[in-house]
Amino acid sequence: MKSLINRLTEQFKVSLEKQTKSDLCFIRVNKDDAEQLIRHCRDHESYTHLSFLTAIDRIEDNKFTLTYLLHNYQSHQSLGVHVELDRENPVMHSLHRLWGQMATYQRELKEIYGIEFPGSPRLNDEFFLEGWDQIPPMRKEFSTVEFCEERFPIREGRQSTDAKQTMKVEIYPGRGE
Amino acid sequence: MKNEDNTFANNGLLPEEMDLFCNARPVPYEPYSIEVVEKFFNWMRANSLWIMAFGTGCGAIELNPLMTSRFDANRYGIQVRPTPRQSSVFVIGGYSSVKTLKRIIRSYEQMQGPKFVLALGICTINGGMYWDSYNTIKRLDHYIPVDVYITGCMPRPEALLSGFFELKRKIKAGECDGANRYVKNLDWYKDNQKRVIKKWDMPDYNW
Amino acid sequence: MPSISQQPHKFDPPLEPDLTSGKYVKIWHGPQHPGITGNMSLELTICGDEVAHCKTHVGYLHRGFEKLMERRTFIQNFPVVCRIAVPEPAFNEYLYAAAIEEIAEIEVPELAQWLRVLNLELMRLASYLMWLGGSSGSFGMTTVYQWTVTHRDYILDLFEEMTGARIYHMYITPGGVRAKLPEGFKGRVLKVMQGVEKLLYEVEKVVFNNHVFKLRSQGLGIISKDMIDEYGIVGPNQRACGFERDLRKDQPYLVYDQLDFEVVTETESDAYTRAWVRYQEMHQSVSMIRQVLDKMPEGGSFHADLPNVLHWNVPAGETYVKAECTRGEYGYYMVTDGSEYLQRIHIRGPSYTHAVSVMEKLAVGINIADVAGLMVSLHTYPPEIER
Amino acid sequence: MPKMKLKDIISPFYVWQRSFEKPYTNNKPIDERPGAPSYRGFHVNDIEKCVGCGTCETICMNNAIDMVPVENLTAQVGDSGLRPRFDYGRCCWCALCVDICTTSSLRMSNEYAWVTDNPDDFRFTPGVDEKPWDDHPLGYRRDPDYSLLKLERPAMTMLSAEEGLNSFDEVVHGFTPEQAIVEASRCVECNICVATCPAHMNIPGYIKTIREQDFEQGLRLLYETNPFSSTCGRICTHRCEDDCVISHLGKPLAIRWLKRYITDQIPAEKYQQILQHKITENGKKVAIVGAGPGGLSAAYFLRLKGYQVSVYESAEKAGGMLRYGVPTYRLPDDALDKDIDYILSLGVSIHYQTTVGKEIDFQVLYDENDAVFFSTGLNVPSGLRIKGEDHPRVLSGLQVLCDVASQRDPGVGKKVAVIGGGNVAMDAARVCRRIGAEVTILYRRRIEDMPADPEEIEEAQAEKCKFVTQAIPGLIEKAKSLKQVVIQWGEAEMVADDNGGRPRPVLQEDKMHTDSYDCIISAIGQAGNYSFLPEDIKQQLVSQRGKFTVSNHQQTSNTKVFIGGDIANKTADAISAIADGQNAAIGIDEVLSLGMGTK
Repeated sequence: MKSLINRLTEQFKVSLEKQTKSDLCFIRVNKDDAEQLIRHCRDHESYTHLSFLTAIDRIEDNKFTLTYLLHNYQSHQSLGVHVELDRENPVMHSLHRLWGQMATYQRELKEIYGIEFPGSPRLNDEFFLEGWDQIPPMRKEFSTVEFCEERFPIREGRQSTDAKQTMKVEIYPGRGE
Repeated sequence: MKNEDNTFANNGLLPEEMDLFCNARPVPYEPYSIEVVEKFFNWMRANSLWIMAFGTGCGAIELNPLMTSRFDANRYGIQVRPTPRQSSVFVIGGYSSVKTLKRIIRSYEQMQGPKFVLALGICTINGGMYWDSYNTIKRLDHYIPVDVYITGCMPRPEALLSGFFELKRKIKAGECDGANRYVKNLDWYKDNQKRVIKKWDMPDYNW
Repeated sequence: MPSISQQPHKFDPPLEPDLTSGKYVKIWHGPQHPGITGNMSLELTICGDEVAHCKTHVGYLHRGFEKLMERRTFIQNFPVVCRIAVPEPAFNEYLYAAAIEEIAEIEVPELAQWLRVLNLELMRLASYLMWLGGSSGSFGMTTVYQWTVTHRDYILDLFEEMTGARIYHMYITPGGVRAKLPEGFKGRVLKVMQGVEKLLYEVEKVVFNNHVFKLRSQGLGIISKDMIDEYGIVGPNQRACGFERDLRKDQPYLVYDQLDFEVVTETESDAYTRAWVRYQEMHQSVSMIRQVLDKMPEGGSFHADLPNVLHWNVPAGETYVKAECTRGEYGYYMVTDGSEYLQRIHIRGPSYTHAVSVMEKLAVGINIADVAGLMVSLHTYPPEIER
Repeated sequence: MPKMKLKDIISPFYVWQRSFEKPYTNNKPIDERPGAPSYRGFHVNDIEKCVGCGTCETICMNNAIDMVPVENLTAQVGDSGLRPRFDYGRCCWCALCVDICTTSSLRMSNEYAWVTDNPDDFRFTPGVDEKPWDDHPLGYRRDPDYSLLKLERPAMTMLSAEEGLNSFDEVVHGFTPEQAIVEASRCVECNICVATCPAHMNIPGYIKTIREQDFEQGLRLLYETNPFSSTCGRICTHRCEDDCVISHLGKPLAIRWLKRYITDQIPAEKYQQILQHKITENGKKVAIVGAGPGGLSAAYFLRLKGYQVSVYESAEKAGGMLRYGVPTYRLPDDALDKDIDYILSLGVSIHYQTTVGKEIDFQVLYDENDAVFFSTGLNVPSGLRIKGEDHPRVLSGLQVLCDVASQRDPGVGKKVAVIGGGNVAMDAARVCRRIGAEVTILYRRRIEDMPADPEEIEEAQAEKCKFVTQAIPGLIEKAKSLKQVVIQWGEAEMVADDNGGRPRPVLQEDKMHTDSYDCIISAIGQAGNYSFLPEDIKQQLVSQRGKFTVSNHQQTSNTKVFIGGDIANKTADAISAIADGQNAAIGIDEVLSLGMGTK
């Protein structure tokens, strides 16, 4: 994989992030170079298979990281391409003309993270959700528990007792602070 | 949601769709006045439980063994029908997402009476595994009436069969009034349904 | 970059037919439809009985696993993952465990690796039997469905004994497996395998030699060689197209490198061939299960030492692990940040592409009666699409 | 279109042969197939074994378990009295609760069918609410080779017995950072130990700070309840560890060493800055007699509440029994000084070498202060009550320890007999070993009956103290040399007690031995000295079996007088004295600031 990274660094502004195992490594590229790089990997480096596209919400850095995972069937190696997006205004170029399934992934990310891919087909169609009226659910600031408490009633009659408090009251009332 | 003459407003429909759906309210089922006849009807109902083929959740996977040769539910008068119009039992296979709940409600309302609901698995009772999921409902009885619950995750075909036997017992005893409960408390059910289904683009009651 | 020519790009969605022309009818195939695999739906626009346009709708089973897993500890996630793909939970369990083991650098004892392979191969066989039933059913042979589901049930009995549950085994835990094999288990596996082989022999006669089946499935839903990589098609669907790609062979995990098997390939790439590839792989699974029982070590530890799972901080890391499930490459992409919770997990199910973009493309032009058959021949599980 | 072949038409009929086979259908499907032997079905709980630790509740990702009070079951030390209640609208049969159950009381039956029309029925407390599957013998149990809990402690580095014998250096080295984290992560945070600890320290809380490497917060938590954390981290009798839920299946958490680990991470000079105790004077005065753990603990807590505190100590230094009774290889002076210095730095005034009753009168203290607390400890050795015990070569264990602690020569000679089986006896024996004597320990009962800490006994054995058990001293005589003494002792037989008490030793008259030693150290117990108390106050104090009877907050029937420590509690250890000091402070504060009596 070293030689691949070397070849890529010659042509593109990429940085190696980490190589987790011999057949998988992750590189980082800025969002304007991503399409060219990925196209290059697909057409000239035999990374012909797109395993998936997904996003990571790095709320502490105020960033979304997109991961394109490409696979080379000849060398059996995988290449993860990280692209960082601004969390406030996440927009990425649509790569739906590189792979047939890319549009679906982009549609999913639009729905669950709110990332825009201008030009991607059927981007604004509902995918998993229907009638969703909250912030995109996979964003870290969306609390699924709080949402459930507010929206979906649960069965009454559940109550748990705190052991520490019970023991304090029953075993050593008044002792200690 | 109601018009002045107590019919449904069907606000969720487009104007051109209005004519396609009935807006009358359903009426509860009145048992036959002669007790013996009603009992005979119940006996017949109990012995022809036709399940609607709608695998709403993971519970559907255990319906396959139940309906095939090993557990052979057909001998108890249980069989699967492809359409709501022919079915009398709706088996809710576990969790239902908001999107599926909408289809469940439509299918349930399309079923002809007498109709019964069998809730499978923990998710229908109190949310189960998905108690904190943003896309599944937690207690089914808020949205459609349930006649028999079967707990477990996943309930085995045998547990399902026990559920069907319990359902039969209840039907024969004339205790299965889920459908009537739905009709009588329709406004309450509709309120609950509309609280979670934000995209209500269907008739208020799907005849 | 907008293309200069007016010709739509091959990956752009086809134009929707004009419904007002009166030539087309739009019908919904599912979610409440006996011919659909699981809970999903196809929005078909048909002209006569030919499909002119197809849109897939998923999300009926969306539970937000990836979100739920971010707020559960590492051990609490292990019972959750098996629910992601209902008919085939074991692969989820394995991949989740494998991803953690890789990031936390946990060494899995040898016995556990063999038990995992046994579990996975039994799972593959059970899942294929289920598919075989569904497949024959959607081509009108519901009797075969009765047989295969019953035989699958015998495998579920084995699971029940081995793992304590029929469907959701929760057997493969991070670090190993949960229990040893019970006494006399191997004999019972062999007996079930015998039954399965006999069944497969009959299925060949009844299904694959059946003229009706041939008539309906040959030439149905042909996937061209180009489409394989363009659409990310994996598993038997790509092997039926002549690609010798199987993760068990190419990037062996667990102890697959110690098992003797050949990658099954065919070239026709239609519904019949895809079924035939799967059929052969069922034989292969039976043979592998026999090999595992043969070569498995008798004793030893079946579980690695974990830290206290209540306060388990898996070190920061990022990995993608994958395994060959019945439908192809199943993968878990895991990102951890050193805390007690996951930063992100993404589950890559093969059905994601098969049931959405591939289905939308292949359905166009076929007879509406064959839609169910096509769908089954792609072998899709909706719960793993929407998670 | 494929060409139709005859074979393709005929071959499906092949399966007709199956019509002669036995059908696959189960005739009575519900009864025919019980769950597999290890099937995970509904829960069964042995409520006798269960201690209500709630670990099952913690690990359940479905929030299916509530801990609820149960009829006929009350909380007691080591058992919260709560039992898990399962919500079968939540439980997914994953059995993580069974795998993590700290007592192995929880298991699953192989029953799986539960059908009802009332969804509120699906909640039950196994073992309490009767269910049809309660007696099912089969079902999932945790494999004995598989545990989610960590049952073993990391090995603690210690001085070897040989190295220990050559110095008074601390035997136990304390955890390394890695060991501490491993050990801290074994905690399941059940809070059961909090009730056991006399001072009710927030044990899971400070253990958590070790996992999170936040020692400053750890120190703050320790000082909420115990100003002697560095000391207790070394010599505490750690009764919390006896009730640690992990001890049901494995080794309890080394709570004591973890406490020590926190204090070891923070140098004394940082205490002030981390703890940031702000004192608002309230102008009231309290006198404290005795600067042992009880007295200083009271001083600390009173000082935090703004009282002006004066401590009167007869010895040269503060610390009491901790300094003069515990050898430095168990508790080095600097560890003790770290605690004491911090307490004194809060503005506690202390009067050394001031014996109440001699240098200053108790009545003066009583009159000049708003309240008096005393915890003077048990410092008068009990006699052997045998003939010849006043021989000059019969020394008291306390005296020997005190001499060694004050760096005086105790003059024990080369061959020593220690009589007794308590911690004082062990300490005296090990101290004598360190100054080069051969030591024989004579004890009336068996080793397992010894009241000393098991670790102390083990270490004494490792340091080659000779144990002679079931030995009853009979007579002490003069030896030929003035520097020697002769003891006659007899072997004893253990006789079961008819009343159900512990077996007692009975002397066998025919098996008598006579040995000669350079000295005999008597260490069979101590009593208190109350001569400093004025007669009228003494009259007001109630005592039972040599211990004062006090209220929950250490108050006596004289509302101004509070008593704590060994002379007031049954357990007579440092942590109890510290707890007494804390409670006395609460009691005094209640009386003085709120003007109310205490319970």
